[in-house]
Amino acid sequence: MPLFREPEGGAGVAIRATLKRDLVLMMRRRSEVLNPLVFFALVITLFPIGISPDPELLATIAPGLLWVAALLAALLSLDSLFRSDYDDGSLEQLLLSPQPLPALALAKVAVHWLLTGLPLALMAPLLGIMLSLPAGSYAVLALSLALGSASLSLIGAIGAALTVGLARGGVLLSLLVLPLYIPVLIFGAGAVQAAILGDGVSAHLAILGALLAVALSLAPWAIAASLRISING
Amino acid sequence: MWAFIHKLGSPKWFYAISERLQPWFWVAAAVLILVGSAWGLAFAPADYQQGNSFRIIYVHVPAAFLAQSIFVSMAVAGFIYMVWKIKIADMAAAMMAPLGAAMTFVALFSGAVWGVPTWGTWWMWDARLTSMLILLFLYFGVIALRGAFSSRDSASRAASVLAMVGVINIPIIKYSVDWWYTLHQPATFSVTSRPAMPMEMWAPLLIMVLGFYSFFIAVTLMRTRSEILRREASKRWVRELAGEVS
Amino acid sequence: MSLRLQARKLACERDDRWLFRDLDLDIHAGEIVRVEGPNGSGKTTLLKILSGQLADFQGELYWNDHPMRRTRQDFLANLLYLGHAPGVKAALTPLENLAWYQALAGEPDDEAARFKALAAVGLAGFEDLPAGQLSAGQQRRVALARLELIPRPLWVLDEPFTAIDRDGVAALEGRLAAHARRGGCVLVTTHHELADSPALRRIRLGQGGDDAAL
Amino acid sequence: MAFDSLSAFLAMGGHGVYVWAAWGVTGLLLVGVVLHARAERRALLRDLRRRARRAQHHGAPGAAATPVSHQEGHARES
Repeated sequence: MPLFREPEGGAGVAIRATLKRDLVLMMRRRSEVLNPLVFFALVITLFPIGISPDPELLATIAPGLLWVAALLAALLSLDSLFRSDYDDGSLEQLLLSPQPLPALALAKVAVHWLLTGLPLALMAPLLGIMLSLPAGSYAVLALSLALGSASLSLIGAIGAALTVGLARGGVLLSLLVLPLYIPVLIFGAGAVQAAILGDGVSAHLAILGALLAVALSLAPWAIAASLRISING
Repeated sequence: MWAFIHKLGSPKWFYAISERLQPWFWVAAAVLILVGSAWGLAFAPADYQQGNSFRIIYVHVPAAFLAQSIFVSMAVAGFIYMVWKIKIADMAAAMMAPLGAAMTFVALFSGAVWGVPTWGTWWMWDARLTSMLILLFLYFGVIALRGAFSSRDSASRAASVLAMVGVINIPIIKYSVDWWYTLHQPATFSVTSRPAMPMEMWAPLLIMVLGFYSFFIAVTLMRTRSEILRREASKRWVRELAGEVS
Repeated sequence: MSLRLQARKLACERDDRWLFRDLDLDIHAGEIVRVEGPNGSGKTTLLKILSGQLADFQGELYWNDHPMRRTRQDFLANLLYLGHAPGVKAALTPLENLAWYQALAGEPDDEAARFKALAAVGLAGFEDLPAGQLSAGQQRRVALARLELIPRPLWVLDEPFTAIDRDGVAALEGRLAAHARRGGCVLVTTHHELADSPALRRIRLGQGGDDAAL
Repeated sequence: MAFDSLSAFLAMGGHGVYVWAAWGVTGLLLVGVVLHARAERRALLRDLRRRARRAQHHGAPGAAATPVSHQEGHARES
C-alpha cells in the first residue's frame, strides 16, 4: 500500500456515500421511520375524541390540525438526526473529511426529509379523509407538507446540531426549533385553507418554496457551524 | 481601526471606559423616562377613540421596540464574538438576553391589559402580540441553550449561532404573522398602527423610546462589568481591583 | 515526501483553566510521537487541536511550513484520525462501514481492498456481520482497518489500543513502527507502554496546571 | 394638563386600572432590573475581596484565585 494517495473522489462521491449509508441505516431501524407516522395518526385520532366527532367542525379545523400534527411528528425524529453519529464517533470523522461539511450535513438532512417529511406528506391525505377535509384540497395538503417539511428538516437540523452534545437535548430542541417553524406552518396551513376556499394556492406554495430556498441556502452553514461547536463539548 | 476594536475587546480597557460612560446613560434614562412618563400620563391629550387607555402606548411601544432591538444586538454581538473572538461581545450578549426577555414580557403584559378596554378581552391574537409571544419563546430558547452547556465556551458559541439564526427568522416571522392576521381578521382595528398621531402624542412616545434605550445601554454596561469580574476573577488586574476597592 | 507538523506557542484555556501553555511541537516524517500525561491533562484536546478539530486555542499551527489556516484542505487530505470512540456504526457491517470511510476520504470504491484491510486486522470471516454483534475489541479493529485501507501519511490516534487483545496490540505496534519506517508519522496517546525505538518520541503534558513542559 | 384634578388623573376616565397596571408592572420590572444588577455587582465584589483576603493569608494567589464557577473540566479522557 502506498503511503499517500491523492484523494480522487470529490465531494459528490462522499455525499452519495453518506446518503446511501444513512438510508441503509434508517431502513435497518425501520421502527424509527414508522414511529413518526404512527404518532401522526394517533394525534389526529385524539382530536375528534377530544373535541367533537361533528364532521363540519372537524372540516374547519382540519388544515391546521393536520399541519400541526405533522410538524410535531417530524420534530419527534429530529433528535436522533446526529445523535448516534455523535455517540459512536462518526461525527468527528465527518468533520475531518476533506469534503465540505455543509454538503455532507445537507445529505443527512435530505435523508431525514426523505424518510420522515415525505412519508408524512403522503400519509396526510388519508388522515384528511378521517377529518372530513373538503374535497379538492388533498393534493395541496400533500404538496404543501412535502414542500414545507423540507424547510422544517433544515431548520430543525440546526437545533439538532446545537443540542447533539447535550445529554438531554430533546425538550430543549423543541423549545429552540418550534418558534422557528411558525412561518412554515402559517403558509402551509394557509395553502390548504386557500384550496378549501377555492382561492389560488400558487402564492402560498410559492412562498413555501421561497422559504425552502432561503433555508437551503443558509441552513447548511448553520448546521456545519453548530456541529463544530457541539463536537467541542 | 483594528487596533481600536481589539482594544475595545480587552476586558480591562472595557471595564475602565464603561465606568466613565455608564453614569451618563443612567442619568439620561432616568430623566427621559421621568419626563416621558409625566408628559404621557398627565399632559398628552386623551385619544378620541380610546380615551385614556391609550396612554398604555407609552410603555407598550418602547418595550416592544426594545425587545426586538435587544435580540438584534444580541445577534450582532454573537457575530462579533464568532468572527473576531472578542469575549466582551459574548459577555454583553449573555447579559442582554434576560433583559430582552423581560422587555418582551412587559410588551406582552401591557398589550394584554390594553386589550381589556379596547377589545374587551385579555388576550387577542393580534399580529403584534403574537409576534411578541414568539419572540419571547425565542429568548427562552437562547437563554436555555446557553444554560445547557457545561463548557462556557461552547455555550457562548451555541447561543451566538442561535441568536443569529433567530435574527434572520424574526423578519420572516413578523411578515408571516402580519399576513396571517390580515387573512383571518380582515380590517380590524389594530391598537398600534394608527393614523397620524398629533405631535403632543408622539413626542412623549419618542422620549420614552429614547429613555428605554438609554436604560438598556446602562443596564447592559453595568451587568457586562459584573460579568467581566465573574469571568476574569483569576486575572491579576481583577484581583488588584478587588484589593483597591476593599 | 515532506511531512512536517509544527505548533508554535500553543496554549489552550478551557473555562479559565490552562490545559497547556507555550507548547512548541515539531513533528517530522518517520516519527512516532507519544503524548503522555495524567487524566485531564489535555491529551485528547491536544490531539483534537493538532488534527484541526478545535479552533479555540492560542498559537499557530503549521503544516509543511504553511500556516494551517491556508492549507487546511491539504492537511485534511493527509490526515487519518482515530478518535476515542471508534466511529463504527453498529447497524452496518464492517464492509459497509469501511465503504463509507473510503468514499469520505475520496478513495476509489474498492471492495477487494476492504476485504484485504479487514483480513489484515484479523476480521476475516466477520465482514458481513452487523458490527453491533462484534465485541468491543473487534469493533475497534474495524476502525483500525482504516489504517490499512486509506493511505495517509499522518496518523493521529487517540487511545488506539483500547479493548484490543495482546496479539492485536503487538500487531498494531508493529503497524505503527512500519508506518514510521516508511516515512509516515504517528501521533498517539495511549496508556499502553510502547517499546523503545529511535523513532519514538515522548511529549509530556503537565497536571493541567501552569507548567506544561515539553 | 389633560386632567382637572388628581382624582380624575388617577381614574383615567374609567380606565385607571388598566393604565396603572401596565405602568406599574413596567415600573416594577425596570426597578427590579436595576436592583438585581446592583445586588449582583455587590455580591461579586464581596466575593472577590474575600478571595483576595484568603490569598493574602495563604500566600498562594494562583491557587486561591481559581474560580469555583464551572464544574467538570473539558477533556473527556479515560
